[in-house]
Amino acid sequence: MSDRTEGIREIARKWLGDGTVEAVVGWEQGTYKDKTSPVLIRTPEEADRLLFNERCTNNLMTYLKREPVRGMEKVGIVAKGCDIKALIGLLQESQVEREKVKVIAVTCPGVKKDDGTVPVKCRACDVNTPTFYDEIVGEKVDSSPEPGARFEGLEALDAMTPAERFRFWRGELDKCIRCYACRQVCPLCICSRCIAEKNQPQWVETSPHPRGNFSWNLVRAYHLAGRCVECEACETACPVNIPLMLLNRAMARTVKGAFDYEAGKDPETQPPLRAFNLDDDNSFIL
Amino acid sequence: MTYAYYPGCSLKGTAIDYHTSAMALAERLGIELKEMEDWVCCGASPIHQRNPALASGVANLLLSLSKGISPQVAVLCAACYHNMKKAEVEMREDGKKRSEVEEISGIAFDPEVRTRHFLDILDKDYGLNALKEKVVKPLSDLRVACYYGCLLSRPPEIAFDDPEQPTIMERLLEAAGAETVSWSHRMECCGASHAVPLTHAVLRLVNDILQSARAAGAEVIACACPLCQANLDMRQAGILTKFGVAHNLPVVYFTQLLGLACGATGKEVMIEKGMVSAAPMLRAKNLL
Amino acid sequence: MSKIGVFVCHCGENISRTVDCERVARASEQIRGVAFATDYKYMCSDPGQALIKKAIREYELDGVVVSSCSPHMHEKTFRKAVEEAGLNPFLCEMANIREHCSWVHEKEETTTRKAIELVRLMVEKVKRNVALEPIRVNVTKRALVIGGGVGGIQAALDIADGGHEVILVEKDPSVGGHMAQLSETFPTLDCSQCILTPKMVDVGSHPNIKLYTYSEVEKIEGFVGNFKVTIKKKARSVDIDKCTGCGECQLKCPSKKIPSEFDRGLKNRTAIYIPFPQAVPARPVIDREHCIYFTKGKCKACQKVCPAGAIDYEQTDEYVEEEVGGIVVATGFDLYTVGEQGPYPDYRGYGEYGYGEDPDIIDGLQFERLASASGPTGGAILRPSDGKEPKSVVFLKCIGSRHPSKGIEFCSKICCMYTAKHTMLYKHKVHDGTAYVFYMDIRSPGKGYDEFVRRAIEEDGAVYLRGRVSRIYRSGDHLIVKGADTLSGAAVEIEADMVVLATAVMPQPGIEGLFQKLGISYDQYKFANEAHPKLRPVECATAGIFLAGACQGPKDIPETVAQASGAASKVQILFSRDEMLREPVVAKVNENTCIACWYCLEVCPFKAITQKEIRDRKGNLIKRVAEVNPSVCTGCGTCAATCFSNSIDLAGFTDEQIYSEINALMAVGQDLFPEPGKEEGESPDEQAA
Amino acid sequence: MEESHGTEAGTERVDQETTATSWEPRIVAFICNWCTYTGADLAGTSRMKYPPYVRVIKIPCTGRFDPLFMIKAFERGADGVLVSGCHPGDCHYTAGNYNARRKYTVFKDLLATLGIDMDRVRFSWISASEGGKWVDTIKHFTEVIRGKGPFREYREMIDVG
Repeated sequence: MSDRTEGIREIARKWLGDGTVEAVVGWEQGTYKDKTSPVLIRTPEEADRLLFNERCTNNLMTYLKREPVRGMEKVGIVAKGCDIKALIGLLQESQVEREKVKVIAVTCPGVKKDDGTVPVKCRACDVNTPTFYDEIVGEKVDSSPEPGARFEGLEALDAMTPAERFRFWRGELDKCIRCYACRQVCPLCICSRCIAEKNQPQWVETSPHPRGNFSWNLVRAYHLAGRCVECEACETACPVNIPLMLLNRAMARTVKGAFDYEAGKDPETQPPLRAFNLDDDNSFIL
Repeated sequence: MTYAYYPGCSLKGTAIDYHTSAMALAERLGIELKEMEDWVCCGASPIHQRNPALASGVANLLLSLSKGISPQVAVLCAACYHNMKKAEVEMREDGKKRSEVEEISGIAFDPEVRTRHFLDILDKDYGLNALKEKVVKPLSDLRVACYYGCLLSRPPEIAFDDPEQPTIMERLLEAAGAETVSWSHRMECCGASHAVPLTHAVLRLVNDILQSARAAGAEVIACACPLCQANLDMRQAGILTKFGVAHNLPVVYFTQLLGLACGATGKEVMIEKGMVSAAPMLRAKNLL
Repeated sequence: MSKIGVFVCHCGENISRTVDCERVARASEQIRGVAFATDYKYMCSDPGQALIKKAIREYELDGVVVSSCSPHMHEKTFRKAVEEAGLNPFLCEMANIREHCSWVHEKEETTTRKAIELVRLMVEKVKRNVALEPIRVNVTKRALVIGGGVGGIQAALDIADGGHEVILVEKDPSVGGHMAQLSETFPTLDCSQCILTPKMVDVGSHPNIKLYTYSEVEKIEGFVGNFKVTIKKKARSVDIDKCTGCGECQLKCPSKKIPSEFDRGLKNRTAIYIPFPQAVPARPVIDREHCIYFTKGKCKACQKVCPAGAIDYEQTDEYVEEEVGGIVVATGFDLYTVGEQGPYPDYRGYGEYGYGEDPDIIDGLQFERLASASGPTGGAILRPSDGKEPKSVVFLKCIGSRHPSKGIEFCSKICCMYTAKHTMLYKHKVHDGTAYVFYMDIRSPGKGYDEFVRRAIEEDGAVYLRGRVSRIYRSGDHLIVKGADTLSGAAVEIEADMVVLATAVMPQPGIEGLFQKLGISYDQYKFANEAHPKLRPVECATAGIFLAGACQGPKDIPETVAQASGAASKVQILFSRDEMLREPVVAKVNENTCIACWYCLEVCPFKAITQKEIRDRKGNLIKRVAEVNPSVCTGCGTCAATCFSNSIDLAGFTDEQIYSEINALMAVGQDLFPEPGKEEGESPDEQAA
Repeated sequence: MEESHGTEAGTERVDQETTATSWEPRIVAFICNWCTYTGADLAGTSRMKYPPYVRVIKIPCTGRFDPLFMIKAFERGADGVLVSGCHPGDCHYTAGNYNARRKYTVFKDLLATLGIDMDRVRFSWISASEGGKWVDTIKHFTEVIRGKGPFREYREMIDVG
């Protein structure tokens, strides 16, 4: 990992030095030993704060949609293969311009969650060695996605009756305190004014009442269908541990099955809700 | 490249040369054809006329034997391919049929499984360019009539090439350096299923086919079906008696020719087995 | 507080038979915001309308709900009445208590209650209606006709005769299309060129028609009444103003062995060529792919002999812009590929029939050229391989058509007729010959059509065999056609001297590119779609674009001509006004919250949404947002439903309106839950208690 | 317009006893103006009969259907929701229904994942000429909803607190 860190620093130093970018978004050592924090590096001297290790779990692409990064003319960003999927999503939806973002890709053998376990996204990873970048550091890591890992959480859900599922989700969603952390960390929640905050009319009730919670979480998952790149940031951020990725992955499975589409693969394709095929599945429409 | 290999009964009997040459060719190409265990006859051809569901049930059983080897099932015989592919496609597309077949065979259908003819494997998976690289003894100066018969590419639902105008065998043999001839009867039925009850009809059909191949200047017929080969090869004596025509045209499997091209010996591909031996002609061309 | 008027109609007894209309009116009075409610026997009658108008004035109503029949029936009537009373027509809505209530339910309590709810629902909607003004659009009274076949020619002439300018764009060097290639036409057997060429000449000389041949539509912008078209004039290498059409260049051109497109390869042409003698314009073009000068760098034979000095090797493609108000698409057809190499790579073709390999196996258009007096044989039926007269010709129908395993399910419609015609033409010229026809069905509806087919069979002795052909192969001097005669149940083998394949009628290869530029939809085969298969067969769903001929689906000449005249008439209706009024049910973008993800732009079926840049006074870009062109928008609302932040809304069906309707939905007395957080304690239950 | 979104119900006081004893299914139908609405009109002009529990909300095209509408309808106590428009290829706006179909595909799976009883959600294509199909659809859907009873699970959630 240390050679990756050095590689990142070197490129950041160079880019900041010659004015290629105004700043570089990356990870630095966190307050605790086992954690990293996002950091915005603006000078070559600061570049040594950057690092890469197995705790670089966060997807930094979410900063592209926020100030001050959003307003920058040129910005560098350090990204794992999985993070780049989010960038591809943002490119598809014209939220960033390719020329403005310089990507330092890192090959990644996998990261760990705060509790030391391996996240599903790593077990199912098919982009350990990124293919979309400006510079790449680290030696090539072959991908061997664990078959079935991506959707394994859905099996238990599938096995339930609808009533059981509804009860399960009531239990989970009733906990929601409507802090919107899931939305804030999501690199693809891009609306400047979220539907949850529109009140003319108020489609989604704002108080943390079960009915509003249900609508909110439903709308969130729906709006990410075919767009979610499964970075797991929402679930990680959720203070009440709602298994949000179950919903996101269920949508990913639907989109894959129905439209043979996977989010974050190809900037040239159309996200599924922005296109259609004449021969899309029609069997459920009576 | 490993495939679950289903030989079928002919390949272990009358068409042992097809089996042997295919294995020799596969070995030269680095393709592993791993024979499935405990396989049975596919039931061709009476079973699907008596009880189509049972025929599909047998196919489902056979496909299930690929478990643990590969979901890709390699088949050489045109009739086996037809039976198994048809059942496979039906089961994948028709839920009702699938449950019927699953019940009759007592085996859950695996939608991942794919029946593949060896021709298709060579063409699509292995590729003509890769094949070309393995050719050590090009079949130069050999004029081949590729014979598909009626079953290999039909019906369209299970075809791996244009069902009415396939070119897959031509492409493969040309990649091995042979010259293929354009001829009219490449898709005509050889009458195999009438071989016993209506021999005279078969003699006429086979005579037409051989006639057409020779008229086009072929020196050998290549085929991909045990029954076609047997019929075209063995009937030549009868034709001489009945029509007074001596065709003397060797009929071999495409695997035998490709095997030779890829460096297998005549013995390895059992080139001497045919009633009308191809050996003298091939020897004369320095291909043996 | 709104002042809504509710007007409940009895519709004679149509409504009042099952719905207590008086009670509906009484209940409506109780809905908050309703200032007046009444019922009347015939609301749509003059006294009924007068009642509405009077109430509007008297109670200063700011919204009207007419509770009667379907809006499809009388919405226009009541909106007009409301307008006459000084209210914006879009503040009037209808509650459909007839078709959706009184007529479909029994006389029961629930039926009256449903009627009340439907009124309530509309009251809630109308409260949120806003005054809308119709959209006015200027009309440029010039038309574009794309395609110079018989359809395009007819449309152009009709519009031009109507006094409007027409731009006619044809991709080939001459107008005429496929009809110019035909020998005789069914069912009258009159000579195709004889009836077409006068029209071609008219098109070339009409003062209102501007002809662009050897040209293609490159780009289309704008919308109905206001299209801007960019036309690419392909480099012809001949200055057609200088050229006199004398033809010297053709005679001297040394490159003579190029298969003629017009004669479908049965004859050769030179590299500089006039496609056929009657071409309009009768000016040559240099085929740069085959021209020796262009390929090898020297020759210039044509330049040397040209007395007018019209040869211009330096010519380049030229782009011109034209503004038009309406467009007729008449791009016609081509034939299904039968050989291996064809323009339709998605389709498998008929390799087994040997087309393209054996010269004596030809398609229908090739036979037309053989039979044509202006054709390569001067009208004698001679087979291409050796010029001998074929004594036995086999015609195969449904080649491609109605053959799903070859990729096509539709019927090509014209082949039954033209094959019958072919057998006649053949028999009229080769009296001792036999014409065999393999067919699936004989489809000959049309004036004089079935009689024509019967004549071919009964008088000219064409042998019709019902069945398909499996294979055609050569055996010496003959072609062996192996097929089935399903009526006798026999397998048949025919020794033929020539075989003619009636191949499917397909759209021009690659035509979808043009359709996409036009923003019109097409089916799986790339035939253009009409706005409505029954009632709007000439219009496209995109306003201002009309269809003529086989670009829409297989058609014969009279159908094409009729549709072309229909399209021309539609164009002239469009041009009859200086400006058009359009319903203001259009989408609008909230620029504050739009984040420029362009979902709306992609899903809009009419390309009505574009990107707009918002700049500050200094011209610095602040942001990009979506913008709806209200003249193009048709109000489907797909954009509004797709936008994640609901930053785009549809007038007449706004989020607020639909939200209010949903909110108002619950049955009277059943409304268990008031809108959360608001007006608690006001649920009807509690009110009732 | 300054109206609040509150329930401004008519005060027709008919149903004192309400719910428990006289529960009636509440079906909300979002239907397109050009095909299904006209098909329902045809059912009327043909005097066909169907149960009176469906409430139609007209939208110009199924393309206008935002899944939010469906959630809101359930939140307002609907027991079943129908969305119906023009058959593929028939859309008045050429492609609104194709876009809608993609939304349905995604949204229905999401609802199913969340445990919404999918018998309470129905999508159909009903053309302007299919008055009979409209009647059959409503009859059948009403029967299904009747069989299921009120959407208690959802209502319990709405009524919490």
